[in-house]
Amino acid sequence: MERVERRFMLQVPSSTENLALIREFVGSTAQQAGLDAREAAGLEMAVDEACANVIEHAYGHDVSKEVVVRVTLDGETLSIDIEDTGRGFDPGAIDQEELEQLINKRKTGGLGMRLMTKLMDEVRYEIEPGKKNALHMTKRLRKQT
Amino acid sequence: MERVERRFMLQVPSSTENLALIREFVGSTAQQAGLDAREAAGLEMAVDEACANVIEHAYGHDVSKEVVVRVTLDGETLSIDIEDTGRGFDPGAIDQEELEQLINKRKTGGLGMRLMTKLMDEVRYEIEPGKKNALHMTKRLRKQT
Amino acid sequence: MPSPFSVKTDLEGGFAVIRLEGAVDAHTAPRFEAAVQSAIDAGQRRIVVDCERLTYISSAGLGVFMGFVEEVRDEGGDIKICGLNEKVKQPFEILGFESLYDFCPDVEAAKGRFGEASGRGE
Amino acid sequence: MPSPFSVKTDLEGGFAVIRLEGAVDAHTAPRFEAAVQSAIDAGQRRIVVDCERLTYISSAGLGVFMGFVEEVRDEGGDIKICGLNEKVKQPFEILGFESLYDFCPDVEAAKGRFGEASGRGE
Ligand SMILES: Nc1ncnc2c1ncn2[C@@H]1O[C@H](COP(=O)(O)OP(=O)(O)O)[C@@H](O)[C@H]1O
Ligand SMILES: Nc1ncnc2c1ncn2[C@@H]1O[C@H](COP(=O)(O)OP(=O)(O)O)[C@@H](O)[C@H]1O
Repeated sequence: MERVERRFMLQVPSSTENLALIREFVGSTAQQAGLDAREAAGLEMAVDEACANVIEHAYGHDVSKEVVVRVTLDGETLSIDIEDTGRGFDPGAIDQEELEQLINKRKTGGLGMRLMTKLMDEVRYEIEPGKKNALHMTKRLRKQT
Repeated sequence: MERVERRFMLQVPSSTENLALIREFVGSTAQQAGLDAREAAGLEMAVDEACANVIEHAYGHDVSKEVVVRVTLDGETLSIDIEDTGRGFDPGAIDQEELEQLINKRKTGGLGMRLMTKLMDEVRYEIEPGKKNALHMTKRLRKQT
Repeated sequence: MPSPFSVKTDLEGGFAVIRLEGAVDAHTAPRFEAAVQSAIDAGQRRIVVDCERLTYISSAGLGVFMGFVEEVRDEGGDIKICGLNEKVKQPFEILGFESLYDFCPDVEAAKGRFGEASGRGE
Repeated sequence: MPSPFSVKTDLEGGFAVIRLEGAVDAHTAPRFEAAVQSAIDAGQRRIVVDCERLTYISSAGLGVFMGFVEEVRDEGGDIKICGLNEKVKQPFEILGFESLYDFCPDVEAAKGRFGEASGRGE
């Protein structure tokens, strides 16, 4: 352990109005972690998608609920933890149709989790319906030598 | 109670590197509260000064400590709460010399608390050394009719 | 503070040019969607979405492109995307939009592409 | 992201012009302080701090103006402040800097004010 682990947390009311603040928060930690502009943009997007899901699907736009985003930096990894206490879901059962199919069906959604998976190195859900649903995502940092 | 109270919290490692993020966080809540640009800038500054004091004086730049800023919005007030568990101090005993005297003595500090008091409607410390030192500041919001 | 979101539609000859500015996320996407819906309701089928001043787009914004394009193409029109800068290209690339949509450097180029083909390059 | 901080010193004739950009807070103030200290160490006494591109200044930055000005004035020079925009004027006003420092619209005006008087308008 050469350096202290740095922990950041942001808690905001569950409203899409706060997504911009969430992205700024995550972007600031990305900068401290030494990510480049493209990686930072990707990280902001992955967290935006995850939080939009919590706001819309877990809490159904109930502003009295709160969204909590934790970022942990050690020398090697940037980790994101987002928990909700909503109804939960089965991430494995969400079907991942091709974009062309989604367009044919005139769907306007269904791309969020795909973006998260493509943008992050690891995306893992732990669903305990009625208790808590935890999303853990990580991004590896390049060695700063 | 016509509207839900909105609560925001930011927690970051105790380093001046995070002051920019703290200002963005507070600025974003100021915008949601309907403050104008000058009021929002003043609020950001008051919180920056308070957090810089925690980082420097309460925690002596120990990055393993954490700074926590809470913002609460109800329809009438924006409240700020900042707590530290540092050594504490006696706010009443801090002397408030004139700027001219400070300059004569070639002082480079001593303006932070003064700014906080001038920028906010209320600034109140509750010091319990060794336990916790709490700073509570409020800004009245204009009625949105 | 990030630049505030705005969306504005200009009718230019036979084209509806929808200009996005700032960030399209789950909060602002409904306003983008409403703009596209209005253009279609007004009978417009040659739609250009100008992204030159777009700073961010999440899946909620991409969904707007997905939801309307079939309807417009079925009636001989298209939704063309122009002015995307490097900063916001990433999600379009990652999700494969580039093989399904017509991307153009700017509004004029986009207008010129209508009528050339059905829109999908077919 | 806020604009990154930078400080740059130009020696222009008999003047040291220190140009601030971005936010001066407790994190970046030491770099501003070092720039003023270097100018003084190099024998400069006619110092202009150009704040045209300054977006924010907290008490840590104001402290730099406080700590050096007496020393410079004692030797017949001054630290003049120029280019302050509305956005960053607030703390200077609130704390009464305007009666103790010479504020000028721009660098040229600031240079012109040296030699006119001792600097404090005495
Ligand atoms: N935190 C969550 N709580 C409950 N359901 C979720 C959550 N996250 C995702 N889901 C479910 O997974 C589905 C797919 O999510 P996503 O790929 O982001 O697309 P979209 O949100 O556009 O539907 C959602 O429609 C929702 O049913
Ligand atoms: N949170 C705190 N913990 C301990 N001491 C503090 C705290 N806040 C302020 N102080 C004390 O009050 C003094 C005055 O603070 P301030 O007016 O902000 O000026 P400065 O920080 O430039 O000295 C500080 O020097 C410090 O001794």
